[in-house]
Amino acid sequence: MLKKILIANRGEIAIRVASACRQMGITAVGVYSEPDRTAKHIQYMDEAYLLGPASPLESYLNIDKIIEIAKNADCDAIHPGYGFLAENSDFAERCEREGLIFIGPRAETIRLLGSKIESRKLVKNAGAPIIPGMELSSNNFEEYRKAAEEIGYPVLIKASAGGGGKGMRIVEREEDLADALESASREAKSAFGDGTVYIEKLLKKPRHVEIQILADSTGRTVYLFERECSIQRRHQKIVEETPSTALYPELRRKMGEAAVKIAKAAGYLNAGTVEFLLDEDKSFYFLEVNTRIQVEHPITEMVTGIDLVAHQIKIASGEEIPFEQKDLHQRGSAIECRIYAEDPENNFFPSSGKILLCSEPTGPGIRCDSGIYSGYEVTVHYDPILSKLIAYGENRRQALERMSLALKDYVVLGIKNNIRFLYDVINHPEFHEGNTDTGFIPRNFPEYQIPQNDNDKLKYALAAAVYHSEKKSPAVGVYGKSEAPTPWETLGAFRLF
Amino acid sequence: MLKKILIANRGEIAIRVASACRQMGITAVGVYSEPDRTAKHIQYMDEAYLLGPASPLESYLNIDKIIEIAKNADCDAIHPGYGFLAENSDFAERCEREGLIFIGPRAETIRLLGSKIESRKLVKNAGAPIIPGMELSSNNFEEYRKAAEEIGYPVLIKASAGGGGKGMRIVEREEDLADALESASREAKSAFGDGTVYIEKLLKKPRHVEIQILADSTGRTVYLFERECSIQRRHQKIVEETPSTALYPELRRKMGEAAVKIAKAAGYLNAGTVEFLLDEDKSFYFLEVNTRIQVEHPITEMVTGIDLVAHQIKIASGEEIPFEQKDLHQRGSAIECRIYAEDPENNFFPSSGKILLCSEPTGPGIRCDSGIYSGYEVTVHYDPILSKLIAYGENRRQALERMSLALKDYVVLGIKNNIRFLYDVINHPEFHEGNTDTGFIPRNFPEYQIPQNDNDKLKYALAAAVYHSEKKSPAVGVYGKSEAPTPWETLGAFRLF
Amino acid sequence: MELIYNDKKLNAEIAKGPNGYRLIADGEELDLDIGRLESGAYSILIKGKTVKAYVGSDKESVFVQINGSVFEFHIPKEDSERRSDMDSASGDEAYAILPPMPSKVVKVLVNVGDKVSVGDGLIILESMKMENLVKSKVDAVVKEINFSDGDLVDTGKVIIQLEKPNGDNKG
Amino acid sequence: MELIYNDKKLNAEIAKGPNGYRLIADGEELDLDIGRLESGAYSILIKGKTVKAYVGSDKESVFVQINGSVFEFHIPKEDSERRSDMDSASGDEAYAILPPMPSKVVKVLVNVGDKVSVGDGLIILESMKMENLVKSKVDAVVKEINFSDGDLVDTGKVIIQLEKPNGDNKG
Repeated sequence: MLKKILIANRGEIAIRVASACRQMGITAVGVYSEPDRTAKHIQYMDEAYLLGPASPLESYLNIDKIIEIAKNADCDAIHPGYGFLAENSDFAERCEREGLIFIGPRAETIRLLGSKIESRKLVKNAGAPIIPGMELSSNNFEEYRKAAEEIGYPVLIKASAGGGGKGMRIVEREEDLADALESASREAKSAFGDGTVYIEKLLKKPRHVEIQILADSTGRTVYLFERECSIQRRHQKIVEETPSTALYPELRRKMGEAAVKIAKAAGYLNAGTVEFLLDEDKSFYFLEVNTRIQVEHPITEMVTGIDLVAHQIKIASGEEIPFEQKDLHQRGSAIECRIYAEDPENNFFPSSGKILLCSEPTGPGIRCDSGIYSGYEVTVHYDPILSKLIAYGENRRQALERMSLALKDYVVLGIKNNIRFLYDVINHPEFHEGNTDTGFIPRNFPEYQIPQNDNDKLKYALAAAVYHSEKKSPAVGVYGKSEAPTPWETLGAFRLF
Repeated sequence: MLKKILIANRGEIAIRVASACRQMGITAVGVYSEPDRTAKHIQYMDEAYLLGPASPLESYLNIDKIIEIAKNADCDAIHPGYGFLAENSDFAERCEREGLIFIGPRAETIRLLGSKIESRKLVKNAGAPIIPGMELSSNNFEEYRKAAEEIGYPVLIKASAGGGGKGMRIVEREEDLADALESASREAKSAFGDGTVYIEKLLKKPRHVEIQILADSTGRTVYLFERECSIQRRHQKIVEETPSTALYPELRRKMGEAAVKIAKAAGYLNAGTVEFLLDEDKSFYFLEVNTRIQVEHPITEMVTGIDLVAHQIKIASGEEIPFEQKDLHQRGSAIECRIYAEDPENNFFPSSGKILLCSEPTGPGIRCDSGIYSGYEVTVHYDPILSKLIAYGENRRQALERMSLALKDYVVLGIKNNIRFLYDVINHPEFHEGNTDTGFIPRNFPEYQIPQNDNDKLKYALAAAVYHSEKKSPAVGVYGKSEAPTPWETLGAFRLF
Repeated sequence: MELIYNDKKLNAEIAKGPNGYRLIADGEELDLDIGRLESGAYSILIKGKTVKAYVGSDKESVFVQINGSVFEFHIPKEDSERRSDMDSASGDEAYAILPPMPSKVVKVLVNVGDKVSVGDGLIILESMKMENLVKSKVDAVVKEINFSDGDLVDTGKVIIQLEKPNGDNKG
Repeated sequence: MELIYNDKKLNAEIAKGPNGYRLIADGEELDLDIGRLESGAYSILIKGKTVKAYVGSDKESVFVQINGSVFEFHIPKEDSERRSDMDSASGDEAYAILPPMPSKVVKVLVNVGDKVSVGDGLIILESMKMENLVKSKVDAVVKEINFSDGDLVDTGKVIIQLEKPNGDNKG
């Protein structure tokens, strides 16, 4: 078993990995940028070392520095989490060269699957279904134009190195194509250091359904069923659930087996996710492989009872997967909501600032993987994810009921966040019916406004605000009519009494 | 479905029940005694009403007042939690008479099973194994003496109305019998209002293994497998786990079926627990039926995926249990540690006072059902349970690893508590081997002392204490040798550097 | 004390009351019982109804969360301070384009003198690795552009100043 | 500042240091970096090692928890206060039987003048519905009994005062 692991990440995922390490008696080594000195993740490490300034290139993407720290601290492995260097094949290769175990697939697998264009070829050869689209990228606008015309509008521009919705654009009409290509390529370049983009067919009401896989060094490869991730804003998932309301046992088995086939064709090692688009007619198309632990892995852990991060570490240690496909079962239902520092009333624009008060929900079936605390300062430098709230239930209905209550009990004051928005999403009738596709949010929440607060609650809030503000010791004297509170007829819609 | 439930309890179990209610859209009505105005449980209610002064008889045991509140608030049911009125057949009967649904078995079932002597008869007639002992209580010392002689020393004195270790005494020699009977009877009288005690055989190294059951109004009765509760101090469980390391599938089935047989013989309704003693030779003997939700119910929820409290409410609403025995499976392993305000260095004497700081563990597989918060005042009036920490794992080893880490991360400062003791219990080699019986704690921790802190940690603690105390803004000036810190050679064993 | 909620000034006091406390505002009253829980958390009881209120505050604001609803109260600044703030923002906020957080200007899409309509793109900003297209909320004319492509802009800085179109009397 | 740990007086200061802060005690020094987290929680770094310290305090004590270990520091009282405390407790604490929390006296098992040995039962107390047998930690003679069966006893009150047996010089 590995003895000491450097966790090359921050926030909730760094804490998640550190917990797995510490539980298994493995020393967890953290890294942090200057503004992250008091970030939550380093509090869960046994050791922690400074990477450098805030900028990701100088800190969490600084390969030389991370390797140097890992070697100086005598680590035997590096866990990259998700994002940052997680799908960087150069980094994986560098680890291999420096005698450090990279907890993830082999560098060549990451490189192969990291190119959407290459991976489409691989999947096609393996006989799994792919979505109609360009087989090559290009520097020539004319080729993009022709490809789009052949595929038929609307088309989707995607970054070859992409993920997380960055570098993606929907193009409805040819006249918008040039601008969209330019903007997508620029965003891709900035996010991944690679501006290559390509075009594929845009399905009408697709669901995003992905299959979790685990593969060990003996080649044993199993699937841990699906996650439905159709609820997206700005092409980024914000609500995920399993089982998917769209799958039935035979389709689940077919998609699982396709995922295993693709993984085997790629010589896959460790945990990974094969993403598919599921069309309304239940055809499914390969989208991409995420060669890392996913943000939404906890819902799979809830319904399978399997600790994916612990198995990542065991597989990286050379252990065989201790179960077979027939041992794996889904039980109950789980849903995840991603809590972001963002403004749902303003196109989900990221937000920053100090969290004045934070109180996180607990209870049966509730798990909160969090990177924040009361007094924590959310900076502008990194992804605005704050935490993930996960609810398990005996069935989908109970998972939703538990999630609803947990979202109501989740307190993050001082910065804009999407907690109330998520509550409204999962309580939308279409969501209740399981009628989820990637157009769900644009269709149902085109101009989202947080619902108006009611007057009773405003009274209580005002009382709490005054009580709290008066130095927590309200001074005002004897019970009786107050002398001269100013009139507040001005209050209009908010007249209190 | 029920619409409004009064929860006649306090602390973590009141919160647990309130969560289930609120998730299901049922209005949760709380009650509280005067010192409980700022207790945690009423914060999880939709409504809350004052019962009366601190004394349980005037508050949480005040049947008239509770019924009055329930009727005034228009409740349709009462959930009693555990302890207090949970096993009081008069209360259940009163509810029935007043048109309120008592969420638990019928009053007559509670009365029958509440008498250890009566329930022994029932079980004997049902053909399930009982432990050798007195069939009758008595007011005559001579009858006790004869019974003890027949059964053979050591014997166990137990309260007929008992539970939670109250009114229990082990007697090794005849000369101690009289004193023990007197003391046990006095304690039973004070705890349950009934001083009746009886004598049964004391098994040598018994395990306490109990079976969770659910029964609906159509008579469908299922078992949700076992909980091993052998780790006890002062005859009260402090660590529980499932599956038991002592059971194998055939024995599990036999015990489960015996539990269902007993439940059916008693006309059982709702959730309940049939407790057995398991001897070293794998014989098992009926101990008693707990006619309520148990403190340790969460570990069953973790391994079966079933929400017991939600099913209690559904059964009370008249719904049928929606699954059969064959649908129920244990998956993984779960363990619970009960966090008490008590002094493990001083015979677990209860402790009270203000919790100066509280920080509770979270993470994959961790659940903490808690009744405390930073600043909460633990009073002397009620049971000293503070919270329950539950850990799930793919297997027993992982459950223990997660529990160990969670206990280390559990911060309760300002009052004596058993967190460190629990850590030492579950990390004891005998516990790791699953070698648990009711003698585990007296045998392995006869004179428990919290392990000495190491000097490195003392340095860090001192730094934190000083930093914190200096108004959180250390004033001391420039970096450089300080002038005159007093010598601390006096430190002896704690010399720091 | 004075608090501002949704641009309306509220004047409220807490006095002792028969059930613990009394909220007094506009000469009207609400009796309630307030208990202090952990830091920033309060238990309010009103005729049996129980409410848990969470409060977080800094110099400018008091945030309160009750059962999933967030209330943001502002603490009134001195009038003079307010006025100078108003000046720097040059009146109506829809006409002054400010970044909601420190951002990088990816591309300015308009020129001084351009007429813009509601929904027209003005500028692409990047924050936290995401591009955001800022659209106009008004029909207007571009008056000033204070930053160029590639510039970093801090919060509170006006990037683009719009003005009402000539002869437009609607505003 | 002065703190008492396990009956030993510690004198420690925190100064600014090259890595943030310096703990100075006994003329010796430890460089560390301290960061403030949520209320009562601190992050300490010492040459790469990371420690999360939780601190809770009241007027008399500062409690610190680090990785499952609890440290209880006492804040020294004024000497005079201490002395009078000592007086009221009549010296060695093993000879003064006090309830660890408010309790009810169920039964006093000894009489004034009785000789008791280590482990002998002195009194049965009841707290939180549980009976607790209090045993002697010393060989002694019962000097005073200040409460009777059924009495309620608050913390800080001596229930039974023992004294060293006559002629016993070990003590």
